[in-house]
Amino acid sequence: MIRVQHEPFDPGVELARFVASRTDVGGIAVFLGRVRDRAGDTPILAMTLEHYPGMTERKLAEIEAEARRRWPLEDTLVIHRYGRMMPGEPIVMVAVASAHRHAALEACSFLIDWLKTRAPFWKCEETPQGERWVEARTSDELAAARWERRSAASSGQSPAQSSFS
Amino acid sequence: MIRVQHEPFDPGVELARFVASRTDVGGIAVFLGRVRDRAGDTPILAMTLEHYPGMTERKLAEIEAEARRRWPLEDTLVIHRYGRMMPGEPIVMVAVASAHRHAALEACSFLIDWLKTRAPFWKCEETPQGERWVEARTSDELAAARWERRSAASSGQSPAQSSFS
Amino acid sequence: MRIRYFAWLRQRTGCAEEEIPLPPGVRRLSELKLWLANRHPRLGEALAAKGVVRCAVNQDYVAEDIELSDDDEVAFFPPVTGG
Amino acid sequence: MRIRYFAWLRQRTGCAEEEIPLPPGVRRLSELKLWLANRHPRLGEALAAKGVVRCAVNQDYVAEDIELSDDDEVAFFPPVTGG
Repeated sequence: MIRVQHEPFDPGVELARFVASRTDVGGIAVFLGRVRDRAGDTPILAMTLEHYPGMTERKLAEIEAEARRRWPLEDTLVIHRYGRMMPGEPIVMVAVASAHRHAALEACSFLIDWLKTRAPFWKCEETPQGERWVEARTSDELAAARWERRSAASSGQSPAQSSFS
Repeated sequence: MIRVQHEPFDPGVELARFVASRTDVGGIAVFLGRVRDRAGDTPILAMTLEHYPGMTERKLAEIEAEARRRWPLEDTLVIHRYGRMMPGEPIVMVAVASAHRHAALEACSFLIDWLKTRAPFWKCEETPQGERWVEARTSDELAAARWERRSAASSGQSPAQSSFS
Repeated sequence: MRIRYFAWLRQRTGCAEEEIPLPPGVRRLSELKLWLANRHPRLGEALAAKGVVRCAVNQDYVAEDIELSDDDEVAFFPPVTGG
Repeated sequence: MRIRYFAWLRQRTGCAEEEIPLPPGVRRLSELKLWLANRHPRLGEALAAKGVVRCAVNQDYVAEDIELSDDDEVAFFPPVTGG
């Protein structure tokens, strides 16, 4: 399930709900991203996430579908907020349920990596010196590129998947 | 923090508490393992986890310390239950907080991999045909071996870490 | 057609979106970019720099110089920074 | 010394633990295993098979044939299956 929303969410409540929805699943992996109170040495007073309504939901749905193609997943949840939020508030939550723990953990990692480089969100930080747009990081691009299918020879497996026996 | 307990725990409550304990942390990764209602074609009616009191806590503390040595982690939580439990009930929860999402996700994966092969727990399944002890799986050994330090040449980085730029 | 700008590109054009007919002589994305660079010089600077501006047509990323039609929605924005 | 058995090894010895003095002639772990194999033949079968039984001395895994003392706690168990 994909949820793009302005309202805050409670990660504990969301996890409890996700867990309760399936009693037959062995492993659940979760990643939760929150607003940090500083970026390097700069205090962050607040963060505003702009997004592209419509395209956001479409891209997140594509990324979720790709994860389900690559791993045997029982259930997935992606919640991403937009608008202004304060340090400590959750921005994004990804939850993945699978019978196989590595599938759950890898899919969780994949979802957050691709979401960070493909879902149209832009962060604007409020600092004591004023507002500034966060710049995209090469490390995020590299992390996302790990999951690119390399060639037909990899026979439908992700690079990381194939390292797991 | 390490908790070895008989009582059930509520993953949502635990996550909420873990999240609340630090407002300065960006990323939180969680893995939750639960009793499945079947193993292959065999229905699982209940599961009993035996453990080695004392050694369990010691090994879990060692594994947690090793994770903190390898990744820049702000906080870690490992909860592992013992005794009899029903399908759908949580067995184990690992939560990791870090400023860096890959550190959080990898450390979470590491903790569950090593815990599965080093913490002295033994699962006994109740099936319609009677009780049976779960056999250790080669795939778990291989998953844990991924995290062995290969040589001095890797200069203190885990194999997976070094692939992340 | 509908043109949309996000994040700091929106601040350079001074508008979040504009409705315009497909301009005369503009059939491809590259031609639209030139036309928009002329209309919004500070957007033009960004478009001229390599790898600074991403483009989506009808809410899908487009890297190629595709042909446009009058009912397309074309969006310009910096590399995304969500998550 | 204290000897402990877990999981299905406990079912083979019929006891979870036993207190015994370090048996005469037993100084090393390998010697203790032989002595226990004699005392609990069904444990002996498992100890004789390769890779079936793990051993911990004073709550740390031990793979080598270390020397034992009378106040050691020695545990035998199958490969772990928690998590």
